[in-house]
Amino acid sequence: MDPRPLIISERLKEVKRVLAVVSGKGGVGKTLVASTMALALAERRMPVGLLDLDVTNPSCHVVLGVEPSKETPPEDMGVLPVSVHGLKFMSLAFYTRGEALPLRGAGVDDVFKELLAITRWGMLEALILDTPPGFGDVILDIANYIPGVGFIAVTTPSRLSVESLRRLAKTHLGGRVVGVIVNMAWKGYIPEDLGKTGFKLLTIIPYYPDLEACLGNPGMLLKTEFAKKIDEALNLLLK
Amino acid sequence: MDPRPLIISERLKEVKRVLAVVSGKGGVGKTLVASTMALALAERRMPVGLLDLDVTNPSCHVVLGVEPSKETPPEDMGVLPVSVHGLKFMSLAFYTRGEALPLRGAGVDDVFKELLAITRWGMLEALILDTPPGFGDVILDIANYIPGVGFIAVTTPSRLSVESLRRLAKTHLGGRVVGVIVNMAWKGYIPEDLGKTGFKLLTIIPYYPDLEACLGNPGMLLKTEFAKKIDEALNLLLK
Amino acid sequence: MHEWALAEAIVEAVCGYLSKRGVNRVASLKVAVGELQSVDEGILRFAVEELFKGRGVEVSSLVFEKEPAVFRCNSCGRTWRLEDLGIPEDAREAIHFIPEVFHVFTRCPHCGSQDLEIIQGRGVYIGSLEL
Amino acid sequence: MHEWALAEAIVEAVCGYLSKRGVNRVASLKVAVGELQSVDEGILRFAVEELFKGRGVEVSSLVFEKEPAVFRCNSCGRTWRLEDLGIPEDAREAIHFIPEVFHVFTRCPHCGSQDLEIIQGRGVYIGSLEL
Ligand SMILES: Nc1ncnc2c1ncn2[C@@H]1O[C@H](COP(=O)(O)OP(=O)(O)O)[C@@H](O)[C@H]1O
Ligand SMILES: Nc1ncnc2c1ncn2[C@@H]1O[C@H](COP(=O)(O)OP(=O)(O)O)[C@@H](O)[C@H]1O
Ligand SMILES: [Mg+2]
Ligand SMILES: [Mg+2]
Ligand SMILES: [Mg+2]
Ligand SMILES: [Mg+2]
Ligand code: NI
Ligand code: NI
Ligand SMILES: [Zn+2]
Ligand SMILES: [Zn+2]
Repeated sequence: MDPRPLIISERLKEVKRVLAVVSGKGGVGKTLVASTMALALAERRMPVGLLDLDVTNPSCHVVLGVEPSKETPPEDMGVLPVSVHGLKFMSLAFYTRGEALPLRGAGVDDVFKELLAITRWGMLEALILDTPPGFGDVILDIANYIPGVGFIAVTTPSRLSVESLRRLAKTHLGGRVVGVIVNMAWKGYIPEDLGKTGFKLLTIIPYYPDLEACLGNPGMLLKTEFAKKIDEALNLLLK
Repeated sequence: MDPRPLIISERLKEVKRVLAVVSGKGGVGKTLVASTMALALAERRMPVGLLDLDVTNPSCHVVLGVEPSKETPPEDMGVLPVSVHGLKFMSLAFYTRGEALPLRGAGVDDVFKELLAITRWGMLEALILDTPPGFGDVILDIANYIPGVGFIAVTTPSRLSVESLRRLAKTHLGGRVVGVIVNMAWKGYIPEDLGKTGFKLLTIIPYYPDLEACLGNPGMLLKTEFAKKIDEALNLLLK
Repeated sequence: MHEWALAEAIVEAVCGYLSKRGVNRVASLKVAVGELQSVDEGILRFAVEELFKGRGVEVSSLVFEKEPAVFRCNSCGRTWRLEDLGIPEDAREAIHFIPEVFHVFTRCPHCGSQDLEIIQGRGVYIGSLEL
Repeated sequence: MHEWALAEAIVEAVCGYLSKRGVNRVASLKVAVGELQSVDEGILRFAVEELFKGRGVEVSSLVFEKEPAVFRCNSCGRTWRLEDLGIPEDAREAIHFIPEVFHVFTRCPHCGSQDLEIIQGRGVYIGSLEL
């Protein structure tokens, strides 16, 4: 018998809401949205956590400017997330020293359960989950082990990405979606296609060529138009 | 005993080279690169195949303009790839009717083995594989069951993507990489960071805002600057 | 008739096993045939026999065993049989080629999840082989 | 000392099992401790005992069993023990928290692949429970 499933809900007992940033396609901005969302909530002085569940390719630490080999989550009857920029941050990168982890799904599933079983978040208004692209072990585990979770689906306006959103709507995971963020929208984009999914639109974020320079610098990132758009989405989500 | 592993090499006996388009990060252009590469080789009148192995989120059919619910791979002592635009095309989308397939890694591994065990490619100069982002079951299976495979790594100039390329170089899969394509490069981008990986640069492709309109229209796609850049990469790869 | 491709896989695997041991006869071969894939056993048997003949391999006892399909829902923990899942008839053809696509066409009858695991009865494999 | 968190998981799982059956005593509980995670058995036992006490659960026989770690290479098929893999000392701490990160720090001694599967001896689980 695996002892971890039951303890996972125990560990999240004092977490008011869990929001997982998801998408069928990669590269749509999940990591940037999840990280900025967590930073924006911390700016509002809300106790917030950020958990990078893109297990084989974690990158929230790059956005936050955290050097994973220089920091270790402290041990205290479990492990405590690392405090950075006013938020509590946990990532597998702390244990892989930032290197790649080639891993099959069964291993990803084990990592998920272990991370959630040992990390003590304490009281949080919100825990933001960054996830890998696609609908594999991590997304299925989130749906199974975190009953109240809400999915924030991210898409670009590209047909390849909207098609993938349409498909998500038709799966059993579709019911978890609390809203959609359209990211890297080109000028004049009209979200007609989204109608078919029935999902609520949270915000449309343009493509900002200068955003790259803010990676690793949360202070700068929070001052961008991108962060303002994320704030818009949060207002809709939290009301 | 699983009867499929041995037959996989049998099925690829007459395939001269297998090239898998890979990346740790999603959304870097793998699907567009793989599809355009296959189309460009077909233009050269080479017998070429395209296999979409992005099992939980296939999208090559969208680029090729193939409606997966209207076409079925013919049966003939196995299944035959569908002939479109001068190439042989196989995708799980033919069997999922284009819908999403939420699937854990163990299932993805089974799909890989089944698809490769039953598909009869015949004689091909090249078989191009489109893959899901990250280093999970599909990539590990490709490395294990297709001994001569070459990886074409795709990256954008973003730190998040180059970091993921650096990590790939340090895994046991790094030795499979036959070249790198930098895609969606901004003006003035200099590929300094690539030096660290030791990978060969095949081409640098700019971001073309009009490319979206060519999705689903191979004729138009082949006339773009993007396709010319892919041709450049092919010249380096095939010489 | 993609059963022929599955037969080739079985024969290739057995021949690989035999050639490593330098023999060309099998006392008993059991092939498990999972219910989910609904393989045509008659065609499969015919193809396997033909292919072994072509390879000069003699198989004294060749048995095909139907394996009932059993599923477990990873969301609610319940187990199910194939008939419980009510997979639509027109999806069976696709599942016949790639069994995993059943995930697209079915849900857990109890909780609606698509996160079903197939515990047994997926497809064709070699159950046992005696020289 | 994250062993305390693992102990909580064990106790939570056992208590969940007991409360479904309306009992609060266990005749025998076996906890398997996988070699790879190199858990401190003394601390784990202490924590498990304390936590059961706090929950008012009586466990007559509590046994911790070391499970040696065995790996199989998915590329070449060979199997290995932990000592074969030569995992660097300073990586053991990370593996202690998340066993799967051993993939980063080791290769198959035969073929160099990182695609190793852990067949047994990964981490902590409940081997058996008798009421
Ligand atoms: N609105 C935007 N404008 C400009 N660049 C963006 C925007 N959103 C994301 N990016 C960039 O796009 C790339 C992919 O974003 P990322 O968050 O890593 O996506 P994902 O996590 O979905 O793979 C990154 O280089 C990121 O910095
Ligand atoms: N050079 C480029 N210029 C403009 N758009 C591009 C370019 N390359 C790819 N795209 C677009 O970027 C998105 C991601 O590409 P895709 O091939 O789906 O990436 P992946 O397969 O790596 O997830 C798609 O909408 C695609 O049309
Ligand atoms: Mg990401
Ligand atoms: Mg793709
Ligand atoms: Mg048929
Ligand atoms: Mg320690
Ligand atoms: Ni058939
Ligand atoms: Ni510890
Ligand atoms: Zn269920
Ligand atoms: Zn090996």
